[in-house]
Amino acid sequence: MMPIGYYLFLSMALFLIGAIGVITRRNVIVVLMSIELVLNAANINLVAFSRIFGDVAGQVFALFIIADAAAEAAVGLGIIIAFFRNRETVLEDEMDLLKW
Amino acid sequence: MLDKIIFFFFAGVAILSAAMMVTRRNAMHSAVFLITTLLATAGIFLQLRAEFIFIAQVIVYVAGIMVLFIFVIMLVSLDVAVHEMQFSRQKWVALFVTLALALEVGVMLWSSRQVPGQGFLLPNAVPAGKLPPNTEALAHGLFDAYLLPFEIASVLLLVAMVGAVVMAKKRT
Amino acid sequence: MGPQHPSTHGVLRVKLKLDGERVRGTECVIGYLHRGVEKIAENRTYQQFAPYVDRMDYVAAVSNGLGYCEAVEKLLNVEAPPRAKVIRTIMTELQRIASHLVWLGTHALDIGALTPLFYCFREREEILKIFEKYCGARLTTHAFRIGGLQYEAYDSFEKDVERFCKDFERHIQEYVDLLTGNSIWIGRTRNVGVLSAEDCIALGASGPVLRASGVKWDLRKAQPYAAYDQYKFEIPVGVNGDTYDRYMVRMEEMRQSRLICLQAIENIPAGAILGKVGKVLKPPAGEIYHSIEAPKGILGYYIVSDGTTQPYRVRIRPPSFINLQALDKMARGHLVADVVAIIGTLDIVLGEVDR
Amino acid sequence: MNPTIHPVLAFLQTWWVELVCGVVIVAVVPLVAGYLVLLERKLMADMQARLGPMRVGPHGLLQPIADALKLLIKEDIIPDHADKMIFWLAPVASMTAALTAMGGIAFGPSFLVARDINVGLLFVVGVSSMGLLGIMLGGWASNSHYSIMGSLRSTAQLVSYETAGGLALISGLLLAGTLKIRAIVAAQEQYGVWFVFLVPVAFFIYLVASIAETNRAPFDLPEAESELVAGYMTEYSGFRWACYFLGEYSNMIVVGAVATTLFLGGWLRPFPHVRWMNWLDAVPAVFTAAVGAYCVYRAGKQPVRVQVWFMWGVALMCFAVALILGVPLLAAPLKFMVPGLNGAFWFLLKISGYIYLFMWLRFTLPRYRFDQLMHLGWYILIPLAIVNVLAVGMAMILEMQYGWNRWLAMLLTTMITLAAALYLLYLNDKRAAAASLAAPPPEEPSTEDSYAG
Repeated sequence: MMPIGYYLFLSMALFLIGAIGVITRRNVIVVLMSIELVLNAANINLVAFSRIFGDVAGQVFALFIIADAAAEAAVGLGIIIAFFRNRETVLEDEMDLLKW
Repeated sequence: MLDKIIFFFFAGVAILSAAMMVTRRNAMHSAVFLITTLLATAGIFLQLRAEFIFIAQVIVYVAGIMVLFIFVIMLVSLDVAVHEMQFSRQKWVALFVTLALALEVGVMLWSSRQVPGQGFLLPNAVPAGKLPPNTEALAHGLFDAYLLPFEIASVLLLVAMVGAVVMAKKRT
Repeated sequence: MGPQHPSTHGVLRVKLKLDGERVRGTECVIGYLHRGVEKIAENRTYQQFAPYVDRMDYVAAVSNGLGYCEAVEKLLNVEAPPRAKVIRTIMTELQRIASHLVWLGTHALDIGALTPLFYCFREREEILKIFEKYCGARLTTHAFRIGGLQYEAYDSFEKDVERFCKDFERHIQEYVDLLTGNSIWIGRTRNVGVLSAEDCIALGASGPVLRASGVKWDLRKAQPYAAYDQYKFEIPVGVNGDTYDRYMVRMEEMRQSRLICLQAIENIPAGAILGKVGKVLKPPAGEIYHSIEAPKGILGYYIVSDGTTQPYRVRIRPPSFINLQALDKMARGHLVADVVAIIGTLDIVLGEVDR
Repeated sequence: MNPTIHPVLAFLQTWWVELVCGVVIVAVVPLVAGYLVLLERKLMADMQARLGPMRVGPHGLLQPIADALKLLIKEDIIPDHADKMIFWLAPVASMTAALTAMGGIAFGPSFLVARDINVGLLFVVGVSSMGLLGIMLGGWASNSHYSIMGSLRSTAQLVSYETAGGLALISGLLLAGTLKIRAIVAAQEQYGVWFVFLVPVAFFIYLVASIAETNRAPFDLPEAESELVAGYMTEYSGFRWACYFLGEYSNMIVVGAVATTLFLGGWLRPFPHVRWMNWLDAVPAVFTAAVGAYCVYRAGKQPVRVQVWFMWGVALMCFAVALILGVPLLAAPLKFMVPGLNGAFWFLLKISGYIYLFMWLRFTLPRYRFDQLMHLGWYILIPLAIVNVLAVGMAMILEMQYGWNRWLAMLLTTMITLAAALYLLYLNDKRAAAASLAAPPPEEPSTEDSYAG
């Protein structure tokens, strides 16, 4: 076990990289992947605190986050496939159906 | 010492490949680097003695979610898309958000140094030998204290599954 | 599916129109093995051409030879002596078994069963050994001669054939055990490549493909040639005309062929093996069509003679070529994997399709 | 002590067993996999009335080494439009996953590769399922139709059957109540019966699923020779191809080990509790000695001198093993080694039996069609596995809360699951019949008459 600050720093770095990905990328699939990265960063925090307090609750919620990430990926990719079938694109700024 | 080596190795791999993931043009490369990040994170979990989370990460994330991602990338062939512009013009927003967050965490870490004895940079964990067996402890947590969230999560998964099927189905 | 795909039995190229994995139409590109057999015939004497027919359906060379010899005999108006006829019958039936064995092995291999291939080739080896002892060649035998036989049967011919037939009953049971009741086999073959009787007749399909659709048409019964009128045998027919029925029909045909062989070796009449034909064959001008039931279907020879030693025109009706036409009809609506099974069940030999 | 050296030494001191085991896995498993291939070819040859490899070494025994050499020096082809990085990565990933999974397996009570981690069995299953990534990436990177179709099929197949296999494992794990490998075997010892007899349906489902997971016939669609040439491996050659192959055969060992651990009693000998069956402890030693004796007997009949020597060599090896297995049995001070050695023997025997079953099925059965495969997975195996998990849970409640006899409860479970299986099969048949009626071949005129002439 390292001091908790190291984990927080790692988690922050991953979170920021994920956030940058979400904001700057045009490809929706990569955006989704960046979101996974963000969730993962949160997981590191949860597990690290769970370890430091010797309480399993953090891990339980890390599990929930993993389940949530799975659900999100399934639905998100479902949307992408449906969208790709209609519009032949996966770039998010071309997803402008509502602008019509 | 060993702990340190393991941590810095995995943390380095995670951050490096996360950066690679965000910057690659090819979505498949991004996916591969994300897998690397996730595996490195799994290593961190193992270092934190959270074996079950580690294996859940490997099974659900790496062998489940990422397979799904790669599958979709293969389906929506991106030969054309690679040559298009991959980054939208929100650089400044991104930079601002990043700086703001980094500042926040930095202030927090710095300010914690002031508290003697229990700052963020001092190890104060329960010794590894005294932890209860991870899987059993987690099971008690899941099925005793957090049974309702657990059930809700399972309903969420079911809904997501149905939703995904409905959306990806061909309209006939 | 390019000409070098591992399961097209040679060099057939099939263009598939696909909707996902479902076949919407097929188109065969043939001719990779074209050698101009019919044209060659016009520059050879009747006897010289006889070995060429062996190279068409090279897994059933004896049957090809029989058809050609009988056609020329019909043109010459001579008849082979009874001994020759009986031996011809035995050889042809053995060849039928060998051909079906090759079919069964490769068909099963296409569907993914590895082992039957080796069992089939083990038995085929026995047949080829008999051929080798008889005429020295195994594959392209050139076993017969216009007017009768090239060679007298060797001493232990009957014994060899009998031993083979005795063993073969047991072996055929092995194939049945491996495949017939196997639910994967049934799943892969039943209702795959269904061809109705009307379609068969419209497409001119013949042989086991036709019989599996329920049409009881076999030239050995319908217009007996060689010595088939002397023997008792059944013509197996199918009901649904699917791949499974074709499989069952061919299996039964092997059993019947075995019975014919057993009956034939009971008494092979003594006597000459060669009818009265000259050294130089000069059939009278005219034309003739003769067809036999080759293992793969009706094999017909249409020969036009202008009175010289060389035929004016030879046209061959190869069963594989005609049966291959049914592919499109059979493959529509099935999956790509089924196309492999359907090509297998048609039992085509590209040497014969392309000639 | 020098402070910079000290942590390294400390590290080695605590972890040397694991390090040695890791090296042994990396070094030995390829050899084992190679000989597994030879064994498969020999068995296939035997079942198909032929001889198999005979040329390299006596009875082809050096064939794997020759093959490996040939693969290593073969030209390494990377297709023109392939994605180089991923093309390079994929086979390595596939192999690494399989070899890492080996680390979680215990080959006997005292031959545990990694420490008995808390999530033992899950680790093996989870890590070996990562091999799928290698298959997908490889198929995608080769940029070829056959490859990409093969890898798509493979993914769909592996995902479906991993679900079924995982659920089947849960039925067994419910009985064991733990994920630790040693504890699972201990649970079977305590129950006094292998789990395969308590949850036979789960074992059967796992058997089928594990065949599908390792891409073996009759589920070898991803590499169906007659349809897709070689599936995702079409564009691979030389060393990379060998990596895939190695991964595949290591996976066979892994699934065999998982099934053995959970369902076949791990390293327990048959009837571990029946006192008068204790003579079974002598079986390993006697068995190997008997094999050695047979080799000696046959050695005299070999026609070629090399073969005679070879037989003598095998015989001596068998005798040596018999000695190792037998001496502790007789010598009291070495008695403590007996469970470990015999355990390893039984464990390897069971894995071999499992793999032999795989091979046997491969030689016997034709291949499924892809839609049939998916139907089998989703319409039959997965529902059946779910029913089985529920039923086993019910049986355990009946046993623990209401004091039912365990065997009665388990019999009830099996009955329920079998009834469900029959119903599912009936539904499946009905669906298949309906599908064949409802699909008339659509007519579409052919554009060209290719039969002209």
